[in-house]
Amino acid sequence: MTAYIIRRLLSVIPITLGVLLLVFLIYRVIGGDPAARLAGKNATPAKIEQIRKTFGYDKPKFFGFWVQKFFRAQPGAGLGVVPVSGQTVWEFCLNLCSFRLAVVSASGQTGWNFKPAQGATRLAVALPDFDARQRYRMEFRVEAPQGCSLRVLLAHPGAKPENQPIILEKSLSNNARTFVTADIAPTVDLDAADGGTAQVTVEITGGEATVSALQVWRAQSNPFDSQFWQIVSQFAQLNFGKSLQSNQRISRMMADGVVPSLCITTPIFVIEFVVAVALALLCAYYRNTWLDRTFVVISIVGMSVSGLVYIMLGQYFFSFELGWFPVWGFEGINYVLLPVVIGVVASIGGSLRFYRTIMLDEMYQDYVRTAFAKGASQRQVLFKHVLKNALIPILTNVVVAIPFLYTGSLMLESFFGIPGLGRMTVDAIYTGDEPVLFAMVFIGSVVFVIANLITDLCYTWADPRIRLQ
Amino acid sequence: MAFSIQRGLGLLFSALTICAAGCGPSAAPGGKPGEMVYYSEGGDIKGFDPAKASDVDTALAVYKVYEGLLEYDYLYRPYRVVPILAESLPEISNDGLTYTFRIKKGVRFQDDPCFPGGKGREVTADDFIYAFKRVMDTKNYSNGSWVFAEHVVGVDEWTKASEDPKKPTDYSRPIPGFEAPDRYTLRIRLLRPYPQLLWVLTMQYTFAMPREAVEFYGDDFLNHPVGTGPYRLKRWQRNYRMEFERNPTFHGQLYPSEGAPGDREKGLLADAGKPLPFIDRIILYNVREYYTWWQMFLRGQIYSVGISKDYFNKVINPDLGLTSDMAKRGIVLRKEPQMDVYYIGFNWEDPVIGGGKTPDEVVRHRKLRQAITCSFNQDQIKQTYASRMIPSAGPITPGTTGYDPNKIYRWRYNPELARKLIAEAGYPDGKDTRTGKRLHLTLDMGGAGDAETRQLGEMYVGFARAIGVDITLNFSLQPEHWRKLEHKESQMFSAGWVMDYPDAQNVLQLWYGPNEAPGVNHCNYKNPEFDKLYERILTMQDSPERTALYQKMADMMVEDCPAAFMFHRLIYALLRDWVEDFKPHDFPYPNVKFYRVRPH
Amino acid sequence: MALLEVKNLKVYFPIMGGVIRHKVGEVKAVDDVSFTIEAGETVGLVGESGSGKTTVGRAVLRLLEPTAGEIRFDGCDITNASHHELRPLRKQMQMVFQDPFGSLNPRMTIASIVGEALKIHFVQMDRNARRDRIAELLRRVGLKPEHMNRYPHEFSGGQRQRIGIARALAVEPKFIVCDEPVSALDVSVQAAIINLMQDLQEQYRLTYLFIAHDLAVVEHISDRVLVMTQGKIVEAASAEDIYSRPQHAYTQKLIAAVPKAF
Amino acid sequence: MTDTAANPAALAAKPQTLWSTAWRQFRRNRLAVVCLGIVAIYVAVFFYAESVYWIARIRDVVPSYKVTDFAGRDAHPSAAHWLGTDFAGHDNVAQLIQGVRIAFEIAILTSAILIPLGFLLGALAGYFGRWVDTAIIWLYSVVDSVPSILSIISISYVVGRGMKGIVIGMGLVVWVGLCRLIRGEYLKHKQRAYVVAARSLGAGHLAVMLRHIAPNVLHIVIITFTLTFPRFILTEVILSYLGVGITGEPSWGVMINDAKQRLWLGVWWELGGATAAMFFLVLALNIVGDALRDALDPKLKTAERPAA
Repeated sequence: MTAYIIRRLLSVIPITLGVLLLVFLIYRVIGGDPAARLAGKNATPAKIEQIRKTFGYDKPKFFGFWVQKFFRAQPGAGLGVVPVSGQTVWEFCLNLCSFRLAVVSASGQTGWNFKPAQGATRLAVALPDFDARQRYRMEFRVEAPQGCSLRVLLAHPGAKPENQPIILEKSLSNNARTFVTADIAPTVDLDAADGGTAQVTVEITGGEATVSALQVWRAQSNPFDSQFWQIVSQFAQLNFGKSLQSNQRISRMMADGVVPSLCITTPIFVIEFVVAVALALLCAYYRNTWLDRTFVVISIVGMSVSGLVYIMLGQYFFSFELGWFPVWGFEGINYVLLPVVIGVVASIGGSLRFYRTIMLDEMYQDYVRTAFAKGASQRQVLFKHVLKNALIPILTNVVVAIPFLYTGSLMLESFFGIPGLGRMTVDAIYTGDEPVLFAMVFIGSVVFVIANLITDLCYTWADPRIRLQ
Repeated sequence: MAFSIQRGLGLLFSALTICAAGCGPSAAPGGKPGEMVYYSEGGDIKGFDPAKASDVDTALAVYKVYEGLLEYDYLYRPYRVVPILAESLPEISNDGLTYTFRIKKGVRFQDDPCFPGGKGREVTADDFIYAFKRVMDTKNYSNGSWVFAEHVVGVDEWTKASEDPKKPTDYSRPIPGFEAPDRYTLRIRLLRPYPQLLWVLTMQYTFAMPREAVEFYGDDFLNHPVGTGPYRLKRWQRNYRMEFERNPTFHGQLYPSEGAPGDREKGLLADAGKPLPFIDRIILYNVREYYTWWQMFLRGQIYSVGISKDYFNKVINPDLGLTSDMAKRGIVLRKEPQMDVYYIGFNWEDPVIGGGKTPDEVVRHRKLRQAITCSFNQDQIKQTYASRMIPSAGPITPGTTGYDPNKIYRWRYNPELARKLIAEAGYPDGKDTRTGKRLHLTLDMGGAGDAETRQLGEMYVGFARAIGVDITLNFSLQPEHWRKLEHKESQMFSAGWVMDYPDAQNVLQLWYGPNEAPGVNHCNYKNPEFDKLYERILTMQDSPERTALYQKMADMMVEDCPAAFMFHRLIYALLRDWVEDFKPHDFPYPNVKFYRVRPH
Repeated sequence: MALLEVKNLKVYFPIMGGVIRHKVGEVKAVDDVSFTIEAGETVGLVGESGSGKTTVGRAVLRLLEPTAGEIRFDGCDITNASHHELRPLRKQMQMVFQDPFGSLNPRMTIASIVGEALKIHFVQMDRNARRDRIAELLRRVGLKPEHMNRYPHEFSGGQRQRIGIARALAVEPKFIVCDEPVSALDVSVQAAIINLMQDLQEQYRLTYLFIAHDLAVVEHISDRVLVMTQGKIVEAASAEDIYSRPQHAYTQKLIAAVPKAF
Repeated sequence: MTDTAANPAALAAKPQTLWSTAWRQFRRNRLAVVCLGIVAIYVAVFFYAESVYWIARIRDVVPSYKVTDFAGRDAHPSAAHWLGTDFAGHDNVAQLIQGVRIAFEIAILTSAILIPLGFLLGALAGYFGRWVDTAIIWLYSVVDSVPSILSIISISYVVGRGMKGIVIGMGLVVWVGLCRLIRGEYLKHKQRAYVVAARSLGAGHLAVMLRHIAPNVLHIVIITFTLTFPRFILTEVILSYLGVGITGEPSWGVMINDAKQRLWLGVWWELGGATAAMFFLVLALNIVGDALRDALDPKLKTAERPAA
């Protein structure tokens, strides 16, 4: 028993990590990083790079020895610079599988395309804050006609101009796209102070060439120094970062939103539970009569209307037309009444049908038949046996609904102006506030996991029939 | 119509939000007797940090608490600036490169625990310089650094120095262009003439800020505004309600006694010379649903509302006045042209509709753009959107010099011409002569989830289809829409620009070559001739010559057609009639202090 | 040479427990069992439920992984044979199941149930040949070939068991494990099925390992009987010997339990 | 003492499958039969709408439901337009009919993702057990832990708006329920003697999993499809409201979202029409789904919780 409980408690960890991984995959790996948005509209690439550094967006996604490095391309005369638009699925997969899981470069592009010029193609890439003690790696794609040769040169502020070490020299054999990787390892006279701007020059002679998807990386010593583990450690300390939209700390926004959300969801939860169980008992008592059937039909009818329609019509008729309730706001009890009523109406159909099924399942169990055979009255059986035994599936349903208390009702809150978590989430969806969504999804899931844990523990406590393997 | 609107500040908002800007005060339910309370709609704000106040809602909140050297004259038209924390307008050197401000003495920041003894300190020139530096500090990633960058002596070097991630930014390092010879004198030295400087100094990025508050509150500064303005923040339930109250240590400002012609007749000068502000308390609700907002307005819980096109016929009679039903409810109609322009941009780098590489392509693509522009029926949009717009004839917005209300757009709706042009472009009836396939274009609308944006987009699709072109609409949330534009991924996109200051230069920069994406030139338009003219007007002071150049540039663009200009908005909004001293304004951020609420 | 040789067979099932669900103990379902079956012989395996006899049956066919021991079939060691290596052997050893309701897939027609084996083991057989073969098999077990397109639930228990036998016969096996093939049937039907099995044994020279929980059934058909309890074989003798001279106390109990009237 | 001739009645009739038994059981529920008729009507409408769409597409013309008529916009109900017209003069009834198409397309495409996914993972987990089971349980616990509407939105936010986003979002989230049911069934069936029989015949794991067990759990797929269909429709409404819904084509969610602002003007028919069109389909599917479940597998009842 104890072992089971401990094991169940421990199982929360992989699931939580899994949720974090899933959310991370959605928002970070596929969605890209929000540095450009943080930097705003007049952002220079340098500014974006700085933000990326501050927030750790330049690190590998999960694991890797290379950190993406910001660079400035300085094309030679007649050379146009075109940022690559987007990345292909293939490139994405490549980046996901390779060791260097940082995908998006300075301003969101995967690299730069350099259109060819007459004669030699010379492309200078400036690496700001060049640290001579670090290793760098440059990668690009070349399309060049046969017989071209390629040289990569490095000029460091500490080195004399005539002393440009050649990092790479090769001849390009065919017209196909060739991937070139140039390792920029520390060389002889690079003992100058760091922080200077180094310049790497790509020189292609012998024809018109296109250099594309250029990226620069810097070595990092700890491969686990990655975005994912950074998030794991941050979240473990309950630090969810800041909202992009309101600049507020997300933990604080959540703390602000919990109470209003609970003010709406708790009454809905309790009323719906009590009413649904009562009606379900009624249905079980009068099973297969017109009353039972009416309730079943009503509950299915209720389930078949969109929640949004309930809210819209409810708000329109009761608040606006009739003026029984305030239209919007969160000032007192009368502001909460209508949302609660609508919430109950919208969700009771499903619950009633579910509880009725459970009750009826119990009604046809052997022990109930035995009880009837022994001459127990309908009522006795219903309350003493059926309700007691049906409690376990009902309990499951109830506990599993607990996260709903937390996430609040998205629609209800945004229509009725309840400043709770649901509304916060809807706002975050509208404004694309990824950190808030990230945190909300994560916390919502953790609450669910904990609720599930509680259900399982309740099971062992409430139902001796359940064998603990 | 919440399609993307760009602003120099880099912001987007819905048209409906704008019409709330600075409207509708009232004595209200819940106010104490004799107290004037203003209830209105306020959006999500980014906190009370002027350096980061890059959207309308945040700006509206920040202007209630903070102030700068100058502000727009409330009544006078055309717009002009008047001093507010400056004693007077600055002395400008003859070469236009040095501006010297005298700062008002005795102005105090509001009382706040960040000051010794909790008493607000007097404002000095250093508070401005500190604020300017904060805006220029990369570590603050303020969206307002454009106001000084490349204009003021030494600013760019300072910004560069702040980039070092290892060291905190050194605020003691001086910026040569910002000098404080004494406590009350501020001198700004420019690299080249900057005719827009005075406009820019009315913006929130340049507001005086106490260094004590920033250091005292640190990360939480955005929740603790400490300014000199007419109001101070009393209570703030984020995401729901904001409450401001009169600042007892406000330095005092008087209602203007001079206005535009006709203001006196409208009773706008009745309060001339009286101390501001009139309203004691301001309560802003953050209502998200327009539908809800409208219901609240009709029930008297909020005092101003924009009119959705769906409601237009019920609210506005055929003579474009208020219906009697509405008038009886004590509602007045506001109708104001906006200083903005909406257009459909064509990506100049697109292989189909862009600028083109060969001379033949240049001509054909231009004709194609012109044909598409010709197919858009502005009058139909105007009608569908219930006259809430003025068809646009070019980039120059109403209210700025160079705008000609009688000008007729060269590519005004003309199906015959459109068909002719598209045939000449190589797509007779929308079908490519080379492949026989129908021309398919994509139009990025932004504004996902907004019904009006979607409906407008569907209208565009219908128009283009009439000349045989298929348009696929893409809707995305604003951040995503931006990302697409910044990466030049759009083929066509719907966009709008709301002016930062009443000077056409502000909108013409959208087509200046070096501003190409990720800059504001999302069309990526490149025309060396245009660029040359733009560089010329940049340093020109307002003059008929400059106005002529503006018009020339506008014509050049209409001919080249990197964008199809659609309309300027005309706001129809409803207001409760107990609001007094209300005058529409294109830069309405600080205007609440001028409003008066009649008890009712 | 014996057709089947089982030496020191052990099948243990682990008991998982503790915090990390490691093995905390094991159930010794079959504990050190050895026996041999000669070709053409019928060996009865008797024991109460839970004694491990079904486990033995399945382990012998390698439907369960034995924990230890050695199983030799027709001379080859199949204890550790892989799925691939077992495949030709499957053709030679088959099983008839206890539950005629559960052992037939309710969603498959009789033809496809019986034909399954043909599909697997006689790949070259074409459709028509397969149909003929199925019809033949059905006839052989006493069913009408025209029933081959029906579903199992349309048949009675006895008929289903015949289908099960037909399925086992389809691959022309040498050896069949009969896992309580009649215990779920009415007494009257039981006899019919047993008679059928005996007929078939003669006809096809089959070898049976006949598992049952009561001696009465085994007595008729078996040459030899193994008595199993708690995972061990406690007595092995010819059918008559078991009946007339039961050695082990457990066997005696089993005999006492056989209804005298039968 | 022979049983060969037994059960002559059953054998005399033509071969009866489980489906025909179920159908007889189903037919007894008269309400369900009526609802099945409603569903059939919707299916017919779906094919009609689909043909309208494709014919226009093949002919390269603007489909009739998209032809704008600004002169006749925002019309009230009349003989020509039973439910009036919308902002661009499209007939609302035609829009509703296309809404049927969109609803079915969403349901079919989503099911095309979720059914193979849920089925395969459930089958693997239930059949192989051990670490495969552990891994798949982990996977679906993780997916299940994330509030479903949030994860659907998150996925469609990343994948892209519109049909693609909705379908992929829902498909990648909703499979958990099916997976859980299928896993349970496989666990149960794995123990059955017919599986052992198949194994003893030498059938491989894959064959046992797909050829033998799968037909026995197929009805769960059908029930799940019928019962999740309404969920797709209702979710589409919410997604449309949140701006991640369908664009460019008329869907019910979009219509409801559009109609809400005009409610105040007494324009109830737009909202009413879309709500009713949706309501009858959802209701019919719910009742048919219930009846199917009763007919095919009454024990499944408690397996599904009401969606919170």
